[in-house]
Amino acid sequence: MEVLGHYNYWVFAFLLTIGLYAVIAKPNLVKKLLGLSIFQAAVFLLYISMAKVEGGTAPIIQGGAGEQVYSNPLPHVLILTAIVVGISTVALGLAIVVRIREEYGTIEEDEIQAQDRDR
Amino acid sequence: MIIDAISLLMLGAGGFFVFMGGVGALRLPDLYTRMHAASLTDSLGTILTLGGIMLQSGWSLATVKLATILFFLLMTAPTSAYALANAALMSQGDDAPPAPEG
Amino acid sequence: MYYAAAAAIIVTMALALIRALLGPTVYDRVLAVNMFTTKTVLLVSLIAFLSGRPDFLDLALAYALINFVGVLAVLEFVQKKRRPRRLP
Amino acid sequence: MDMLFGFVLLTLLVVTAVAVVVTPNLFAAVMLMSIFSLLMAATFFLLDAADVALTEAAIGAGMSTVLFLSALGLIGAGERKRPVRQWLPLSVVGITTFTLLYATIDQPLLGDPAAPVHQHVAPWYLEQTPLLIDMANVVTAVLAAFRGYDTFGEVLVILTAGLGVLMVLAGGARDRPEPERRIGATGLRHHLIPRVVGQLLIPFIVLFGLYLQFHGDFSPGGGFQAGAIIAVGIVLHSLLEGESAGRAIVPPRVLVGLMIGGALLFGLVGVAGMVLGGNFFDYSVLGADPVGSQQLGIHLVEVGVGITVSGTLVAAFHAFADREPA
Repeated sequence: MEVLGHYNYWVFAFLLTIGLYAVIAKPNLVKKLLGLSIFQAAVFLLYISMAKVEGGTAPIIQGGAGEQVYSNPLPHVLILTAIVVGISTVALGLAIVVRIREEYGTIEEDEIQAQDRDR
Repeated sequence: MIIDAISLLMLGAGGFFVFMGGVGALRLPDLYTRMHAASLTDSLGTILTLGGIMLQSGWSLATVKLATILFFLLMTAPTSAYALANAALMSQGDDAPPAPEG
Repeated sequence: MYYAAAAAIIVTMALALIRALLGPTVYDRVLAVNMFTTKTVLLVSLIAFLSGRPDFLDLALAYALINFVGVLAVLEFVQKKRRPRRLP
Repeated sequence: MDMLFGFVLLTLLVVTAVAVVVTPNLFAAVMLMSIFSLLMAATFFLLDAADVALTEAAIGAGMSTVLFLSALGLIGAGERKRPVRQWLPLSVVGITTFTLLYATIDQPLLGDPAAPVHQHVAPWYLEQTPLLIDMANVVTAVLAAFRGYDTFGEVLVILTAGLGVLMVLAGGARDRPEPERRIGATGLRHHLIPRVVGQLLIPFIVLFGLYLQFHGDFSPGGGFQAGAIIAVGIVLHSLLEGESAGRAIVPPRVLVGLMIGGALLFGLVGVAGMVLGGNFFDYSVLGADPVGSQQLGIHLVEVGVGITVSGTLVAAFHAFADREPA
């Protein structure tokens, strides 16, 4: 178990770079947005993993037992809001992609740049 | 005591059916047979698993919530199976199997 | 037995994921998503019960209530693609 | 045993993420993304973050799939394959992975109670919430009261993004026919089973949203989750009955009003605290009893959050669904 104590962080690292790869290497704009979502999810995972306390439970205080250990509520708050912000920013990104598709007829980055050069 | 035994049996059977559904969805030859395997075992596995937990938790708020979850799942799972089968049928001709994506 | 059931559910999740990866049609993937949702509901119910905090069943309830909206959106998407753009 | 389940789920998470990036079909990638979201929610649940898992469920189960699909309906689902020079991005990604993995060596182990994160403000929140606010769900208390500034900022970001979607998609409209004249306005009306089940479930979905909204101080829940769930209920109605029927129950003007009104309610509760002699977002001065006023303030603020979130998500959905493919 000692060895696997960092497993969450390893997964964080891999997810982050998978998302990063999609953002920098994929020419398709929707793919880039999906990559951005994965990138974001990696950060969420990092925060929530840090909040975990061994033997603890979710930070909803139960009456009576004073000895109960709770996980850290602060990262939960930050990530909870970030998830909803994430979907609304993704919606904004999709809206921009839709408009790009309407004006350029494509959502592949290199074709858009080629069209821009021709103008 | 008897209730414990029954609930454990239900949980075991539920796990078994869930697993069989997974195997069916993986190994059957085309979409519609896979859908058949998945949705049938889903219903039975869900009933057995949630029923097992319900028996264990006795008369409490948890049981009511579990019953609600079971009810909604039994409503929505066939609906989504219907929608999926319709979408698959509609995207192709009437009897041709759906073509691979491209 | 709880852990056996939970393990069976997780293995089934892995099988569904393999189906989602293999395809071959997009509808196979939607089917896999469907299976995955049911399995998540079962897994969350089991773990909520095992950890002794049954008030967390709300998560399973949320999935049970709204999982089919995504599949309905798929149906609508397919239907929209097939239909002519506008009435004459 | 829970640890072991967690490891398996995390491994599946990485596999799914790779598949999302590799799949050439965007529709398939969106489907894989919803599996990704399910795995994420289950992982959060195992890591004792019930509120966060509920938020991920409320967003990921319905709203994000619906938004992506309605955008793909306008864009098309194919991704063109072409040979791209891969060595530069791959080497960047490789170096980043290596650096991040190297950085994890110094991280405290998962669940270590002596980790630096758990030393600073978190114990104070856990100790003081029962005394100052008397609320069982510490996450809700921290969200709305102790860190009200942050949350207000986030709500404004959501509002701005929602208004941005409306503005971006308002421009460039081609000759748009009246909604009744479009075939697209019928929705799933001739599919009997989804229609009956869906119409039966919409009241329950909205009721569940209201439960999360107003029970958020005792159990996981709050404005963000409730807003997302109620938005799913309204979107389901538009999916079933067609866009024009969906717009009829909550007209777009009303939606914009709700989005702005919710954020305004949040801000005004903060200002009210200032007018009554406290600090910005100090709710304890709202009434005679400080603890009771804190709870009142939190509930008002959460209502504002819920209204803004559901208004934004529904408005974004309508903005996509109402558009004709180019």
